[in-house]
Parts: sequence; structure tokens; C-alpha cells
Amino acid sequence: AGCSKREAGSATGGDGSTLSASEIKVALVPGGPHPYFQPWKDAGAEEGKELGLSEVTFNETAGWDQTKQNDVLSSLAAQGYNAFGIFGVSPENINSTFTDLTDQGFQVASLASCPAGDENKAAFCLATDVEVAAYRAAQAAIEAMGGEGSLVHLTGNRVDSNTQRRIAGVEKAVSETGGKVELIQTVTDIDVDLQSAQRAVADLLAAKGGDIDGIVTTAYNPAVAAAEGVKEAGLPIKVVAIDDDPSIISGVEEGSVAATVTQNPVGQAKVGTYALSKLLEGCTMKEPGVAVDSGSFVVTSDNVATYDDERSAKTDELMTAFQDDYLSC
Amino acid sequence: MPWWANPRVGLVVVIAVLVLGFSSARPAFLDVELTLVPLQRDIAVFAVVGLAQLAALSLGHMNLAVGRMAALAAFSAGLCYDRFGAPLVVGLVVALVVGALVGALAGGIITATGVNSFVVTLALDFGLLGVVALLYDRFAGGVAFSVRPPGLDALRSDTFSDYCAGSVCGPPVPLLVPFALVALLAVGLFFGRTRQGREILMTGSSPRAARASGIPVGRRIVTAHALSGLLAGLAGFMLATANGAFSASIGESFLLPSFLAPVLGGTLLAGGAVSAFGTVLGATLTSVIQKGLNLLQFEADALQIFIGVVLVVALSLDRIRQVLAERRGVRP
Amino acid sequence: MRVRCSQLVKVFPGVRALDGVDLDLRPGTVHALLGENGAGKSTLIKVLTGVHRADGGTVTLGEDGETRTVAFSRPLDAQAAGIGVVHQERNLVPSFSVAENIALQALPRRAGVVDRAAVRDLARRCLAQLDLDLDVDQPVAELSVAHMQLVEIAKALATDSQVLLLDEPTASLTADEADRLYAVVRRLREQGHVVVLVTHKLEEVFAIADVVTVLRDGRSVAGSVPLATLTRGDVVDLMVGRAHTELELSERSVDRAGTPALELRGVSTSVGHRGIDLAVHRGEIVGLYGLVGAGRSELVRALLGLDSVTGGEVLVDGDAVTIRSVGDALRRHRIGYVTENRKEEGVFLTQNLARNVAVTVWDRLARFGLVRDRDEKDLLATYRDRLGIRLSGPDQLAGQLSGGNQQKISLAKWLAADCSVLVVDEPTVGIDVRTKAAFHELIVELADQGLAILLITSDLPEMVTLADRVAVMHERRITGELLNSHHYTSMSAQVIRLVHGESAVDDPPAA
Amino acid sequence: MSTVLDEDMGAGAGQGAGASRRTALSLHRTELVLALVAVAGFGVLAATTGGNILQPGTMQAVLQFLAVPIVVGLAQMVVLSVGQMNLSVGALTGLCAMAAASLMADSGLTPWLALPAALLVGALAGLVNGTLVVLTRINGFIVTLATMSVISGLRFSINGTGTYQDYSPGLVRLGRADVLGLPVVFLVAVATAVLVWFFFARCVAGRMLLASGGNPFAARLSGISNDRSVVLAHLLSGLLAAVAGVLVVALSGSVNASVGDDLLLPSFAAPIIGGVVLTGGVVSVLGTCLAAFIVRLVDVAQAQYGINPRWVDLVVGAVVLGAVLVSQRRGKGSS
Ligand SMILES: Nc1ncnc2c1ncn2[C@@H]1O[C@H](COP(=O)(O)OP(=O)(O)OP(=O)(O)O)[C@@H](O)[C@H]1O
Ligand SMILES: Nc1ncnc2c1ncn2[C@@H]1O[C@H](COP(=O)(O)OP(=O)(O)OP(=O)(O)O)[C@@H](O)[C@H]1O
Ligand SMILES: [Mg+2]
Ligand SMILES: [Mg+2]
Repeated sequence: AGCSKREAGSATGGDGSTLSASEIKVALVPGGPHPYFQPWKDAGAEEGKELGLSEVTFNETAGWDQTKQNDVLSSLAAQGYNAFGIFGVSPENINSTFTDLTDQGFQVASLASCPAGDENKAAFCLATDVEVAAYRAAQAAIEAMGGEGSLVHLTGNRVDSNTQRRIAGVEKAVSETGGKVELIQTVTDIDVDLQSAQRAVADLLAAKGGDIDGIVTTAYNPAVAAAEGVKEAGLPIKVVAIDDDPSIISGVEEGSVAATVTQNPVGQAKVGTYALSKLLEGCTMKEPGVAVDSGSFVVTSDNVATYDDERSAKTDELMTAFQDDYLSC
Repeated sequence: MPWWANPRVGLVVVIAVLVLGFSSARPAFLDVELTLVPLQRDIAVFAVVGLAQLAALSLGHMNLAVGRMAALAAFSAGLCYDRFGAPLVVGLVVALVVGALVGALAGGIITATGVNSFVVTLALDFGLLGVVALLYDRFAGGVAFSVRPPGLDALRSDTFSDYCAGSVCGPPVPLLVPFALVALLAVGLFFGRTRQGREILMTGSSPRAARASGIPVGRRIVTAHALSGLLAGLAGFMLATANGAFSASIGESFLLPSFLAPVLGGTLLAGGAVSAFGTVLGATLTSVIQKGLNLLQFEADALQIFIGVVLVVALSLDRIRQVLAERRGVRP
Repeated sequence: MRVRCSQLVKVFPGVRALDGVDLDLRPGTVHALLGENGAGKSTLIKVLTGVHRADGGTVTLGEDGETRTVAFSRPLDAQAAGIGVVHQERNLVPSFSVAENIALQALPRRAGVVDRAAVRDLARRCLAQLDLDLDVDQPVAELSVAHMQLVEIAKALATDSQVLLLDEPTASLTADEADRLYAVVRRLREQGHVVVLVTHKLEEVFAIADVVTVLRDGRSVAGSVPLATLTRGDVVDLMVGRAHTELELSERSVDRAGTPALELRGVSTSVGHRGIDLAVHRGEIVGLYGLVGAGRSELVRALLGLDSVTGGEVLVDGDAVTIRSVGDALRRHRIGYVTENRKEEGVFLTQNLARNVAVTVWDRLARFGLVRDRDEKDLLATYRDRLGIRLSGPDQLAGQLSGGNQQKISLAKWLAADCSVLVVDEPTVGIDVRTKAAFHELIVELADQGLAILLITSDLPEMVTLADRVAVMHERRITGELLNSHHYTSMSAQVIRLVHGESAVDDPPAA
Repeated sequence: MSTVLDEDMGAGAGQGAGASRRTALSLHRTELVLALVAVAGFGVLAATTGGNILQPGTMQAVLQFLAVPIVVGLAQMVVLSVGQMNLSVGALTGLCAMAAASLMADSGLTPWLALPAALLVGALAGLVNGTLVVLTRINGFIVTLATMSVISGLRFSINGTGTYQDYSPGLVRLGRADVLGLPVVFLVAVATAVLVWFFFARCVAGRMLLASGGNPFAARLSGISNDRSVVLAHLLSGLLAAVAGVLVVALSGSVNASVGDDLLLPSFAAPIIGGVVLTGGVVSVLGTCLAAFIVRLVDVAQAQYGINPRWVDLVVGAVVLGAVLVSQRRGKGSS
């Protein structure tokens, strides 16, 4: 009765008002501590310095809990950060978080993973397409297996849409072989703890080590565990890992890992920071919510020394693409 | 009993000191939109989670499946919205009913078999994990529902200050907070005033004496667990609302906070004594610590270290009050 | 060793449990410590053994020449000073064996490892003093209450103390076991030890004690008086604080013509009772007597749904019923049950007194589904006055009451329930003389009001005083039923015969 | 009162009543039933996998990864014995593993120094837990939850998100070696279990812990310091968690800060399924080990049958409940 809803206002920056570089504070917020995100810290800081931004911070305290991540984000906002590059802990919820922030006038980018579904409420999404990355990893594994045999997929938290996409990617690659490769098992939920991953790998190898020709892993701890377990057991299984943590790269170098699919965290942080700052300076996205692939690279012993150049090239390419195609200033 | 001997007062003081400390170190702590509103939302959710555990603790039992009960309840609400286009409140009611039914199932198994509640709810937790995954797979084609009923977004992000009668607007309190308040009052009244609630507490403090005093122990166990499930369902609904989607990951991080809030608030693990209000204070204390330390922007490792240290130090301060009370010969 | 206490004070929140107590324990005496429930006897013993720290007063040890003042801060100190104790409540570790419980205070050890042979040896020696042949490797949780009590006494003997404090050691013992205990006590006295005996059984006091101290409201009203100078009446008067008149119950007449309020016909139970016939009429007090372990408690527990009735018929007011639980009995059939096991079943130790008393009547107290604290408190106040419960307030926890007062709470809750049949199992264990009399009066009054009462007690005088009829149980069978002549000598003779499974008929009651 | 009444006293002795009697007896029954379930489960697995599980390689994998659950279960059991809980066992296992790996990889210490140092870290952390509980009288649940947070932070601060590898090939070789087909780490776990059993069954200190847990007041009256029992229990729990950490380091060849994150619930599940009560006073080393073994069998079954991951948890839930149900039903039926 006589009660009406007030129109939402905005808090800081944005909304037509523009900021100068020295007023821009960017926060890069991964879902939790993970080796994958470590390059963000330096790449973001470097880009910030280059652009003369007031501050670029890296905050990994979200602890893989969406509620905590939301907390961290609002705390950062309260501290005066006005642009956020976020890896959402739970892709199915993250659009709400984005909306909250953009409604208050902050600029938000979805980095390293896009929200689940077709919608993206962030200004843009700059990420590896996890399904494509998993698909490529599976392809690499199939290739290493010689195009036929039995494949096993090891991955993380099952009730996470990224995992679902990874499973779909692997399944797609397998189905493309027309039955020559069989996906005999998908093991999930072994990324919590390195020991669980090692145990799962040991059990798997004990149960069907002889029947397995390839293992594709799409999560960190299983990748480390699989590389080690296979080497230890001395089985002729081809392991395809994920990312380029030193332990995995050394595996590729010495041959215990057939290949690894690396992504482009440096590019995500660098280009993400750049684009966010431009948005605060008054640019707009030509196509809000656009999803941009940050690239994924199959690394084998052949290109282990050079894949990083390939990756830098991709980053530069992304940078120009944002300047020319995605942003309108 | 002097007012300061009440254990709840100690918590209030500790919280006040922390708020003072944090807000003087980081004035942003008092930012309404960015700190206080989200903080209230967190407290509301975790207070309800704590109350859900409190219902089981009242018996001296545990409910290790709180999180998964919440997930199942949130699934049912999501299903109603997605498949049947149900209005917001219908989903809420369904979530509560499903939660209560699963809780009653846990209680029923415990009474029927006499197996320790820890084991039963642990097993149930595993079982529900599988069920929830299968259900989302079957009905949501993945791990979340995307449909949102009208009103959900308002419930999620609005505060009463967004609603005005003329020029008078409400306080900056999120719309979710009243849910927790209702739960608090209901639980407080239930354990403090109703026959059923009191009988549950008596059962908690001595099942044998309860049986010999004519209390239908089995039925009370089922009731308490059903209440636990119902509140878990409410928490699941609230978290899904707060986070914006009905997804399988709801409740994953409920387990430890669910114990922390009531135990901090003075509820005994052994059963027989509960404090609903204390649970809210416990949830407030943990949320305030988390929020304050977030604002201080520690690195991930330092943050965890400080959370632990602040918790112990804060509670030790409260101990001094307790020791004083004991020295004065006040019974707690 | 002589122990003297002067002006001991101990304050609990809301109560001065000891308020200037003097006590003089001389070697070679048995010292009775008497007083009503809540007078402070147990507290005094706890202060003397380092469980509680005194808030005032002194304790000195030793003979005139060389005395020292002590303040024990933990039980170990008292033990080291040569004071052994058996507390009123059982304090054994349930999962430990008899032997280990007895030896726990100073476990024989070799290099940190328990010397199990020595433990068993020690235990056997202590048990032998009590003429007790128990399997020392049995966990105490498997023992009967009486045996637990004896183990506890053996434990106190294990440390070979100069001073032995016994707090109601015979509360759950039969006379035979009590006699064995008192043989030990006499031996200790001859060896020059001091034994302090707390009990409510005055016969025992007059049989064994030399000196008596009477406490009232935390004060000593008679300090170390030679017992020879006192009569039983004097002692009671001292405890009560006024002239106490022995209870004279008037002759009662019971109408057994109508349907019994409670009747068992050929009942058998899962624990082994067969063909039990028993009837209790309105206004009648039926006593059920038997040796410890005869199966009386088990019968009523089965009757109330705590165990199961497997055959025969249970009739309430003439209708055959099945009682599934105590709640069922209470709400559907208005049968109440006061358990013999007050610590585990009778009271909720960690709950406050108001709730303890109101637990059976919440549905009656509730208004619009809500129970008000005030109603509970009123209820408690009623029974506090009626039973003379000593409490510091309605918020006191039941566990903080003295043993006898806990028993009264356990009783009060069933009196409050307003039942028409009351089953009362060993109601006066640990209750003082005055309350016992008041309780007897109360039971008779309830019966006069039309309640049917089934009374189980191992206290034969109590049985003879109260019951209208006595049924005797032996090995889970009723061996006979007697009309009570209220004449102790003849009744006891008949009952004893039945107790041993013989028939009572050939010995007509001597009126 | 007449004394004639009591001639045949003790006629019914030995049939004493009381519910606590059941707990004492049912412990043995629980152990027995768990043993039966374990053997039956193993038998079914062996039969249905065509003997694959009996292959030396498989057996070795089964037993190698049984070591840590056993020791962590014991670490929890030790605190349960005095009626306390230790929520920090998992994090502490991880911390000790990281500390050992760091000392070897970063500081170049030999395993002979690094491993004892890690054990010391665990014992110290346990000592801190116990001391805090006793000094502050804050609920042990809360104290260890707080220290869990602190320990997780420390664990993470050693090497961030990085993984240690190749810290000591010799140690890892030893950790993966076997004696007569039994993995060394498993033997260490069994030896630890035997020591823990001996401690509780025979040592004065162990008996005192149980007395404090079973009846604190009675323990106090017998001159036992309950505070000391609590501190000792936490200290031993920390030490055992450190042993688990050392086993992890020796077995896995790579460790990072995630180690231990998945141990909290299993640490409770093993002793509680094994018949240990949360209120203290009763322990069962055998039950704990058997329960850990049964839980391990479920893992193995999952790998052997390639169960659809979506059904695994349902199966685990049913198996856990079923095993306990059988043991308790038996207990009721025969008493
Ligand atoms: N721990 C406690 N906290 C509070 N009050 C207590 C405590 N222990 C005893 N009291 C109170 O002290 C008084 C004396 O109790 P005490 O146990 O010494 O009586 P008692 O003479 O042994 O009685 P009884 O014959 O019933 O055993 C009682 O009023 C009791 O309620
Ligand atoms: N002092 C005891 N010695 C041996 N057995 C006992 C003793 N007390 C109880 N029992 C056991 O308890 C069972 C029957 O006890 P119950 O309590 O029903 O008998 P009761 O006649 O009520 O005796 P009580 O006077 O002990 O209450 C028997 O199986 C008996 O073995
Ligand atoms: Mg007493
Ligand atoms: Mg009896």
C-alpha cells in the first residue's frame, strides 16, 4: 500500500562517468589457490604498471567457495577496486555475482572460464573454452595412442558445469574415432587432494592397467598423479596432462607425459587488465558479453621449448583484437 | 545472575570489539552497500545452517548431511520453477517439505536401527551426493537450473531500503534476513516453550531417563531430525537465492560452519542444551571475522592463519568473563 | 591419625552447604555422620578428600604434639595423607575391569607398563577382605549395582588408609553384604583406624558406631557425641531440629470387590517371568517383595513397555491393554512409574529442577501449545513444600542436588503426573528419616484418595508399615500373597519363608 | 532387618542388567562383524574380478593406500578416547608432509633429519591443541577448528600452490618397496597400530587416558589429571597425524598443499564405524583398522568395476550403513 520500489542507483565510476588511469584499481580474483592462476599475479601487475593504473591486485582467498568469493569481491569493491577479472568458483551462479557488481557500476570480466549457459553478464569473457581444451587433450591422447585403444578420463568435481563440459569434450573426441577408441572410464572428484588422486590412479592401474592405452586428465592433481603413477608402474600408457606446472613440463620433457594442454593465463591477465581499464576509461564493448577464446596449446616433447612463444603471439593477437574489434572507444 | 554472566553477552562484546577494531583499521567495514548488506546476507544463511545443525545437536546427535539435504531441497525448488513454472513461494514450501522428509528419513533410520547418527547421516550424505548429481543430470541436463521465477532476483539483491512508502524507505536490510529471523524465532520458541521441543532436549540430556519419564523418544528423534532437514532446506533455498542459481553445488561448504555457529553460541555437542540466539551470534562472529580479514587483504595463507588466531583470541577473551563469573559464584 | 575440622565452610551458588562444621575424628573409633537430606554430609566428605576446596575453616591432621593444617586441592593429596573414601555416587570407569578399577589410584607398574598380575593380586586381596568372590577381569559395567558398590569399597581399602570415609555405603546393599562390610569396619577400628559412616539407616548406626556427629543445615548440632549417651529418638530429634514423632498410620480398609485398577493374569515376559497373577485395586497398596534380583523391577519394567510382555493379559480397569511405552502408560492408562535407578533414569542430571518435575505434565501445562516457565516453577514449589526438597532455586540443575533430594525429584515428577495407578520401585533409598515418614504418609494419603499403588521395596519394615497386601516374588515367580497384619515379627517370618520359595500357609499369622 | 533374607545372594550374578554392559560386549561383536564384512567383501571382490585383486600389484596398491587412512583414523581415535575431537588431523597430515618435503627439497636435509623434524612438528601442533583446550577451556571442537585453519595456512605458506617432486628418490623407493609382498608403508601403519594398541591396553598412560574418557570424575577421584590426559591425547594425535604425513611423503613422490584436504571425514569414519564412541572411554584399534580397510575396499571396487561415478556415492552410502547395521543388529539379536 503506497509502497514502491526505488530505482537502483550506482556506486562508483562507470555509468557514463569516466576514470583516468590513475584512478583505476583492478582486482584479479581466481576461485582459489591453484597453480594455474599463479601467472596472473605478475602479468596483471606488469600490465597495470605499463598502463599507469593505480593498482592491480591478485586475491586467491576465495577458497573454492562461491559465497566466500562473493565476500572477497564485495570487500575489494569496498576497498575502492573498480574493475574485476574473475574466475567464478561456480560457473552456474557467477552471472548473479557479475550482475551485482555491474549494477553498482563496476566493470567485470570473466577470466579463464565463462559462465554456464549461453548468457554472460560480464563485459566479456576471456577464457579457454574448457570443452575445446578437453577435446584437444583427448585428441592428443588418441593420437599418442596411435588412434585406437582404451582411454580413461580423470577429472575434478563432478557437480560443476566446467567438469561437465570437459567430460563432453572428451566424449566428443572419442566418438569422432568411430569406435576405434573406447572411453572405458571417467573418474571424477579426485582433484580435492593429491593423495586421493594418487590413490585413484593406483587403483585404476591395478584394476585395468593392462587394458588402458591412454589417460587424459583435465584437472591438476589427477594430472600430477597420473604422470607419476604411470611412470612408476612402468606401463606403456600415454598420459595427457593439463597446464604447464613445472612438474608437468618436466614430465613432458623426460617423456613420462605424452602431451599437455596448456592454456593462456598470462594472456588472460594481461589482456583482461587492459580491456577492463579501457572500459573504465570510457570505452564500451561492441558486443557486451562476448566470449573470446584465449587459446589452448598442445605441448609435446617436440614443442616444449617453444610453445611459450606461440602463446605470447596469441596474447599479442588478442590484444590487437580487443583494440580493433571488441572495444569501441 | 548478573547480566554479564550470560554467555551470550560475552559473544556480543567480542563481536562489538571486533567490529570496532575492523572498522577503525578499514573504514570500508562500515560501507552499507558493499560490506554490511552482504555481511547480513551471509549471517542470515549461516545462522539458518547453524540452526539446522542445532536441531540435531539438541539430541546430542549430528547431521553430517546438512549440506546435501540443502542441495536436494534446492533441487526440488529449482525443479518446481523449471518444470512447472511455480511461483516463488511454492518452491520455498517444496524445499522445506523435501528437507523435512529427508531429515525425517535420517531420524527414522536412526531410531529403527539404533545406529549412531554420525554414521547414518554420513552414509546418507554419500547417498544424497549421488542422488543429487543424478537428479540434476536427469532433470537439469547438467548441474544447475537456469530458470528463475519472478521475484527471485529481488529477493536476492534487494534490501528494504529499496522499498519506500512515500519518502520513508526501509532499513538497509536484505530481504533474506527476515527468513533467518523467522527461523530463529521459531526454533527458539520450539525448544524454549513447546512440549515437543522440551522433550527433545530432555531426550538429548538422557535418553534413558526420557524413556522412563514417558517421552516418546523415537518420535522425538524423528521430529528433531526432520526439523534439522527442514532448516537445511531453508538454508539451501536461501543460499540458492543469494547465489542466484539452483545448482548441485549448494551446501557443499555447509558442514563445518554448521557446527561452528551453534557450538560457539553455547549449544552443547553432548545434547540437552541449545541456544538459538547464540547460534546467530556464532554465525555473526565468524562472518565478521571473515569479512574483516578480507578487508585487510591478507594473502591466502595469512588469511587462514589469522582466522584461526582471531577466533581463539576472541574466545579466550570471553573466557575471562566466564572465569570472573565463576569466581563470583554465578552458575552459568 | 586424628583428624580435626573446625568451622568448615563451603558455599555453592545459592547455598551454604557447610556453614561452620566441627568434627573430631579419633583413631580407633567408628564415627557416624548423620543428618537429613541436604544437610551437608556428602559435601563435608568431599571437602575432607580434596574434591571440593573449603571456603573457610581448617582441617588439621595428627595427634596433639605434632599437628599440621592441610588444605587438599585434589583427591590425590587426601589419598597421600592417608584418607580413603567411598563416595555416595558410584564412581567407577565402566569399561575397565573390576581389578583395574580397584587398583586405579596407584596402578602397579613396571617401566610405565601396567603390571597386570599385580593389579589382579591387589584386587583379589581387597575383595577377599569383603568375602567377595568376583571375577576380577569382568568389566564393572556388567556388575549389579550392589556389586559395584562393593567394588568401590574394595577400592577404598586398596590404599590402606588411616581414615576411611564411607558415604551411604549400604544404600544398595542387602543386610548380608552390609554385615560383611561392617565386619571389615570393626577390624579397621581394632587396628586403630578411624571410620566415618554416613547413613540413613539408624539401626546400623546403633549397631556399629561409637561416636556421632549430627549436621543440620550445614552446621554441626551435635559434635562428636558418644553414641552411648543418646537414644534413637534423641538422634532423630537432633537431625530434624524438633521433637520427631514416629508415624502412626491408622487402620485402612480396602474395598476389593470392584474391578482392579491394574491386573495381571498369567503374564509372562521376555526376561523370563511366567504365569504372574497380580491385582491392585483402587485405594490399595500392594507390596511386591523379594530378594535383590528376584525380578520385581524387571516385571514392572516389562509391564510398562521398557521390556516386553510376551504372554497373558494385562488389564487396566478391567480392559485388556497393551502398553508399549511409559508414555503410553502415562497418557492412555494413567499409570506412573518411579524407577529404582535414579541417576540414570529417575532424573535428568543436566537439566534444571523445574523441567525435571514438569516433564510428565507438559501437555497439561501447555496453553496454546506453549509451556510457561512460571507454571513449571509453581509445580516445583508445590512439591518442594510437600516433599521438603532442599533446593536453591528452580534453575538449579538436578545433578547439583544431594542424593536424597534427587530421589525426591524423581518421585515428585510422578506425583505431579496425577496418575490413577502408581508403580513405585525402591522409593526411599537414601532418603532421611523425616522424609521417609512424610513419604509414607503421602503414599497412604494417595491410596486413600483412590490411587492404586504397587510398591516395590527391599526395606521390609517399610513394606510392613505401608502395604495392604504383600506379594512375594522368587526367581521371577510369585510364590505367595499375604494380607498384611502390620505386625512386623509375624509378617517378616511369613515373607521370608515365601522369599525362599516355601509356602507360608502352615504358619498362621500370629496376631 | 534380618540377615536370613540374603542367603542365596548372588544367585543371579553374572546376568546383571544395564545398558553399558552391552557397549563393552558389542565392541567385540562390532570387531567380529567388521572382520566378517571385510573378509566377505574381499572374497566377493576377488571372485567377481577373476582374482585380479589377488595379483601382487593390485594387493600392493590396496595396502599401500590403506596405510594413511589407518594412521589418520588412529590419530582421531586417540582424541576420541578422552571424549575430544581433533578437526585438524587432515590439515596437520598435510603440513607435516609439506614440512618434510620442504626440508628435503629446499633445505637439502636428508630424510633422517627431515622426517623426525616433521614428526616433531606434528607433536608440537598436537601439544598446542591440547594446551589451548586445557588453558582456555574452550570446546576442543572449536579450538581444533581454529588450529585447522592456522595449520592450513601454514601448509599453504610453505610452497604456495606448487608441488614438490624428486625430494628424495631413496625415501620414495623405500616407501614403495615391499617385504614379502607387503608394502613397507603398510607395515609401518600396522606397526603403529600395534603400538597404539599396546599403549591403550598395557601402558599406564594409556589406561589413564581411557579412565579420563570413560568417567572423568572417577578418574579425578583416583588421582588422575584429566587435563594431562587431554594434552597427552592431543599430542599423540598430532604425532600420529605426522606419521601419516611422513607416510604420504614416502609413498607418493610428490606432495603439495592439497594433501590432507580429504582426510577429515575418513578420520572420523574409521574409528566410529569401528565401534569407538564419541563420548570417550572406549577405543578399538582393530575396529578402526578394519573399518579403514572396508572403506578402502569400496574404493577398490569402484576402480575394479568401473562403477558409474554417479552411482558410486550411493553405493558407498549403502555399504557403510549396511556394514554398521549388520554389526549392530547382531549385537542386539544375541543379547
Ligand atoms: N555441586 C553442587 N552445586 C551446587 N549445590 C550443591 C552441589 N553439591 C551439593 N550442593 C548442595 O549442598 C547441599 C548439601 O548437599 P550434600 O550432598 O552435602 O547433602 P547430604 O547431607 O549428603 O544429603 P543426602 O543425605 O541427600 O545425601 C544441598 O543443598 C545441595 O543441593
Ligand atoms: N545384587 C544383585 N546381584 C546379582 N544380580 C542382580 C543383583 N541386582 C540385580 N541383579 C540382576 O537383576 C535381575 C533382576 O533384577 P531386578 O532389579 O528386576 O530384581 P529386583 O527384584 O527388583 O531386585 P532389586 O532389589 O535389585 O531391584 C536379575 O537378572 C539379577 O541377575
Ligand atoms: Mg549425600
Ligand atoms: Mg529392583
